[in-house]
Amino acid sequence: MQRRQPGMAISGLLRNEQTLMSLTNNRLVAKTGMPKIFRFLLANLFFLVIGIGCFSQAQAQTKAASQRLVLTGSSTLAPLAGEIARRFESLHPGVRIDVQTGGSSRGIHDVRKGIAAIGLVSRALKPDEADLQAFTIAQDGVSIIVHAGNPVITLSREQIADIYTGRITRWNVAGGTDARITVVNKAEGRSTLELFLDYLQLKNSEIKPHVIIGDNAQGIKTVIGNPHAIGYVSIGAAEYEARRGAPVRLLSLGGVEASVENVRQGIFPLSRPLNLVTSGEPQGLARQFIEFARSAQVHDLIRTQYFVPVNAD
Amino acid sequence: MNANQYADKPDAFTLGPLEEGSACCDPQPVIQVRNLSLLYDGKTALDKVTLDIYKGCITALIGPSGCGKTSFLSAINRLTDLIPGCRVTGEILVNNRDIHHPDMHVQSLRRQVGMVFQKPTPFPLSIRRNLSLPLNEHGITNKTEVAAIIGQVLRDVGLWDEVHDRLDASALSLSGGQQQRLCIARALALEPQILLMDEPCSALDPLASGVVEDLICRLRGRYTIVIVTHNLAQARRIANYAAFFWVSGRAGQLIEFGRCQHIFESPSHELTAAYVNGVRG
Amino acid sequence: MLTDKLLIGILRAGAMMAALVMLLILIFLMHESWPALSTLSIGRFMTDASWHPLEGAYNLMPMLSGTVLASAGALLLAVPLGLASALFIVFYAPLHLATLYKRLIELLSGIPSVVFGFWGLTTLVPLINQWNPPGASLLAGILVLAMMILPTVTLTAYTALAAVPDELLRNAAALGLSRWGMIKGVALPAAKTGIAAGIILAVARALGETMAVLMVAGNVVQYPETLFDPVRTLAANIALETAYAMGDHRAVLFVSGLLLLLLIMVLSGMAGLLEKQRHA
Amino acid sequence: MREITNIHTRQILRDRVVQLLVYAAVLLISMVFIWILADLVRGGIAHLSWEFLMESPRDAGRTGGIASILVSTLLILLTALLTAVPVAWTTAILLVEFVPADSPFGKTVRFSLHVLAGVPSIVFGLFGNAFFCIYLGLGFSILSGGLTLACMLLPILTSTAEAGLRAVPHAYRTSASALGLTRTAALVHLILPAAAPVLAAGLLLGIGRALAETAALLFTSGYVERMPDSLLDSGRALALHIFDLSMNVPGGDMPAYASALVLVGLLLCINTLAMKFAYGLQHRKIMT
Repeated sequence: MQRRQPGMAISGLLRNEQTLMSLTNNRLVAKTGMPKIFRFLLANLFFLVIGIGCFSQAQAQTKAASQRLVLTGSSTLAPLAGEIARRFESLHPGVRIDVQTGGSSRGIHDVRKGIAAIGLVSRALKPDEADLQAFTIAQDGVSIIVHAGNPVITLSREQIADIYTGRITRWNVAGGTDARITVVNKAEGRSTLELFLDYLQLKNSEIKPHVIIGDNAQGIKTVIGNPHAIGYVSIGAAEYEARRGAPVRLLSLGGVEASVENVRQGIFPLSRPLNLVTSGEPQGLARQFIEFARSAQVHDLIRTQYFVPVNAD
Repeated sequence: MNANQYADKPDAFTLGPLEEGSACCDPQPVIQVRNLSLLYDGKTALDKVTLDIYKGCITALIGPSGCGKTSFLSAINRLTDLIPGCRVTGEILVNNRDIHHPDMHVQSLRRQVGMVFQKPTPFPLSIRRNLSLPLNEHGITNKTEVAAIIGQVLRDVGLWDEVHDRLDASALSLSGGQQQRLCIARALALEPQILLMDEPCSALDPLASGVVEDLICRLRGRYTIVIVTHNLAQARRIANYAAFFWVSGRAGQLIEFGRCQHIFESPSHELTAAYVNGVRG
Repeated sequence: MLTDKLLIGILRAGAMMAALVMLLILIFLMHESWPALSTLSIGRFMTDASWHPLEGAYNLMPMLSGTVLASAGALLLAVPLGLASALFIVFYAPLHLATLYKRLIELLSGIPSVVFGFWGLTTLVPLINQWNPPGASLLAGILVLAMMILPTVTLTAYTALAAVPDELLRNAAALGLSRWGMIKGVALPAAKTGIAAGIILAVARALGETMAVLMVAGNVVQYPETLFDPVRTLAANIALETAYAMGDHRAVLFVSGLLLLLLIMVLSGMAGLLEKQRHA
Repeated sequence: MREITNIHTRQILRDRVVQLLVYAAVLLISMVFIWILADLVRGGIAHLSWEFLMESPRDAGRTGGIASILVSTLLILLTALLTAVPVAWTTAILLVEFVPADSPFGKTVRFSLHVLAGVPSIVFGLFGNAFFCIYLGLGFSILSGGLTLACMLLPILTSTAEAGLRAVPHAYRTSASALGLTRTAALVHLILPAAAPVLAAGLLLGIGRALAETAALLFTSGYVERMPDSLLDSGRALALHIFDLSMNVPGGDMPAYASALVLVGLLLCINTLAMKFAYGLQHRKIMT
């Protein structure tokens, strides 16, 4: 009597006794022999990787000790700074501009310590940072955003303050559908939060948030994912996503339409400068770079990042 | 420790104190093997073995290593299921029931047919847990009942005096001979009807091996024992029947089977004679 | 014998390096948090009204509870599922399916926490939001964390179970134990230490996770009453605020780093005790 | 032969229930993860192309490829492994072979590794920045990123290596020393090859963890997306690139998904290679 069962297809959900455990083969050391060519391939890969290491080492030595500039600071400013640095490098061969991130306070910390030549700070300097010099290269507005499906068109300053402090908890009070408002706030220390608090004359401890976010893109994604959410992010990011069809809408502020254009004309109440910061008077390469960053040659870059170029002198 | 009756198992063998069993006079076959062959990934390890194992007797399987003795043993309690790529053909009846029958429950088969391996392998648990785990799994969970069986079975294998004060110590702390007796005790605790032993004494020193051998003799009559051994003297001493296997053309075959005296004194097959007298193999 | 002496020398150096790294991190954390530890009294981290660093309120306890709850929840989910996967690979699956599934799990151990966070934020949070706003919550944090530590639990449990010698399992089968009887009675106890080490690694990873939790857990500093309340863990807090923290605020963030380290030390100490007590 | 008693039916039932639970768990896990992988593919496949792998990123990563980022990632991974693996494996060998299980030295090392496994990646980043970038003066560079990652990988690599070495039957060691083999010879020819698959599995877990790291590299290997010239140049890791695209650059979702797909593909190749290598090594050295 032939005992062996046909191959156990997994479709038969319950395994029968016959291939009960296939003990030894499950912990099978895959007995697949190593075909000759494979071992050859593997050896090659190994040498290739080693090769890259030495090649990049050797290349470093041969190049002249190129001039190097390190910028660290705000993550919002980093992509723009990176693009400006790329263009600057293409215009000045042999120069290396390294843009690092870590937040505005890291920029200030590194500039003071001399680790970085220029700091990227996405806000105006505070009084206790008077020892540093700030050069504004762009403006960025901050706008309130809601889900596109939310019927609310505009909100007064008082209404926003009431929503954020929890005095208004449902949308119907502000002309929307009868649903609980999800308040999205920024993490402590962020420049957009400080700007927002100044505008609403509030202290952060008064705000009753339901969700706290870090960067702008996270704020936008939270609002997109929650039809009853309200948050505030940089206009550039919000406008970019809205234009690409994301279900997010920018609310006008005090009657002024939230758009990059209005920020450029300076009529939008809520905007912040994006500064390059140095300790003392910048010299040499740092000075060259700052002048380049404030010149009209980079305005197109600034616009592609949806920031507002400062009509610099 | 008198024999304790188990209410829900009417026809169970009561363990009872072990005394010298009566030699089996009227041979009743308890295992009938009909042209059993065993293939590992297509290579035949055992070729058309037909054999009867008689109730209450000790049957020794002798022959050179690699002639399929162990495979034959593991076919009886279907341990071959665990070996991938192993095919079993032919019929094995235990108590006149085909062990490959679909509604034969493997666990109860293996409870009826206990097995002891060559290398003593106690579980990495305490001595008590080693014995209580199989009992719990087979439904005997009452504390006192389990304790009684453990005491009884440890006395049977002569281990009680050495371990009764450290039942909760790790079983791995025992010596080789003690571990093997623990494994035998573990199998006996389930009151099997048949006990398969795969060279139980080969990994032990002569002293421990002697103790195990005495134990096997005392089990005669109470249990049907099938023992694989290289030790012809041992086979001659303790076995009632002997089966001689030989490798021919890379497959193990049963050459001759008969009463122990017949096989050793007047084998009918010249291969058996040569092997038994230590000329070949 | 010279090679052995040499070998032991090298090995000792290697082991010293491992211990050295932890010491360095401890010193770094102490150094950075010293300004806060020296000026603020320890009690303030427990008793302050809330967590508003710019206004001088430095209560870390809600975040500690957030961390513990999120990690405990993730563990409750990941350990059973992880063990089930390991058992599936070693005992229940035919060979090709086992290797396939193991490859899937190895793949998932490599997915960056950012992708889990990103996926959580865009698919998981809206789903939970429909069920019970605001969506970004302790539950989302637990689910994402569980998905992240599951591969660690599975793969270490697999290695431990695969190391159980064949004879043990054959002996168990010969005693007529059913498959689950054999796994529960013999395989799991034999592989216990390996599985425990895997779980400790998973707990440590869950406590230390920053990016993914930052994106899905809502980051509101409060003691969560229900699963749907947003919560902030210590690690997420550090990631969220170091970018813009100055002075005392930055020092207190490092104090929370120290607190997390302390928590992990206590946990692995307890695990060590548990281990010794079971062996005794 | 007893008929199947009620105990056995309960046993069969229990077995079936457990088997169902295991299958359900595995199905659930596979479905969730297939869902994630499907999302990745749906989001990124359109953006994936040969140029995407060959060119350097442009416009903050929104367009162009990730060639330079791939090179930085591989270099960071290489430096991390070249430093972490020797240290971790030597520690594991010491803990298993030479140090009695309950020795204080062994316990402190194991304890410190467990604590190290719990340190948040952001703290590792800040520590790496303070120690490797500033104190050792390596600055924002692939080297400091690799070294920081090495510190993060130590716990995983050591504990899996330790488990692998413990799984090697003790008989190998006793018989090797019985034959007068030195411990080193026994290790090289017998024990390490026997543990090779588990060591490789541990390595894979470590590589997976290293490739998945973002916060730690933000402050150490840096943000620069240019092709690194040397190990002392700053280079952006792939996971960090995905983080920046998804969280910081508006409109960066598509390239983020595509980069995640490339990362998963990279991991798949490394997995198969490492396992083949481990089994190959084992076959050459010993026959299991």
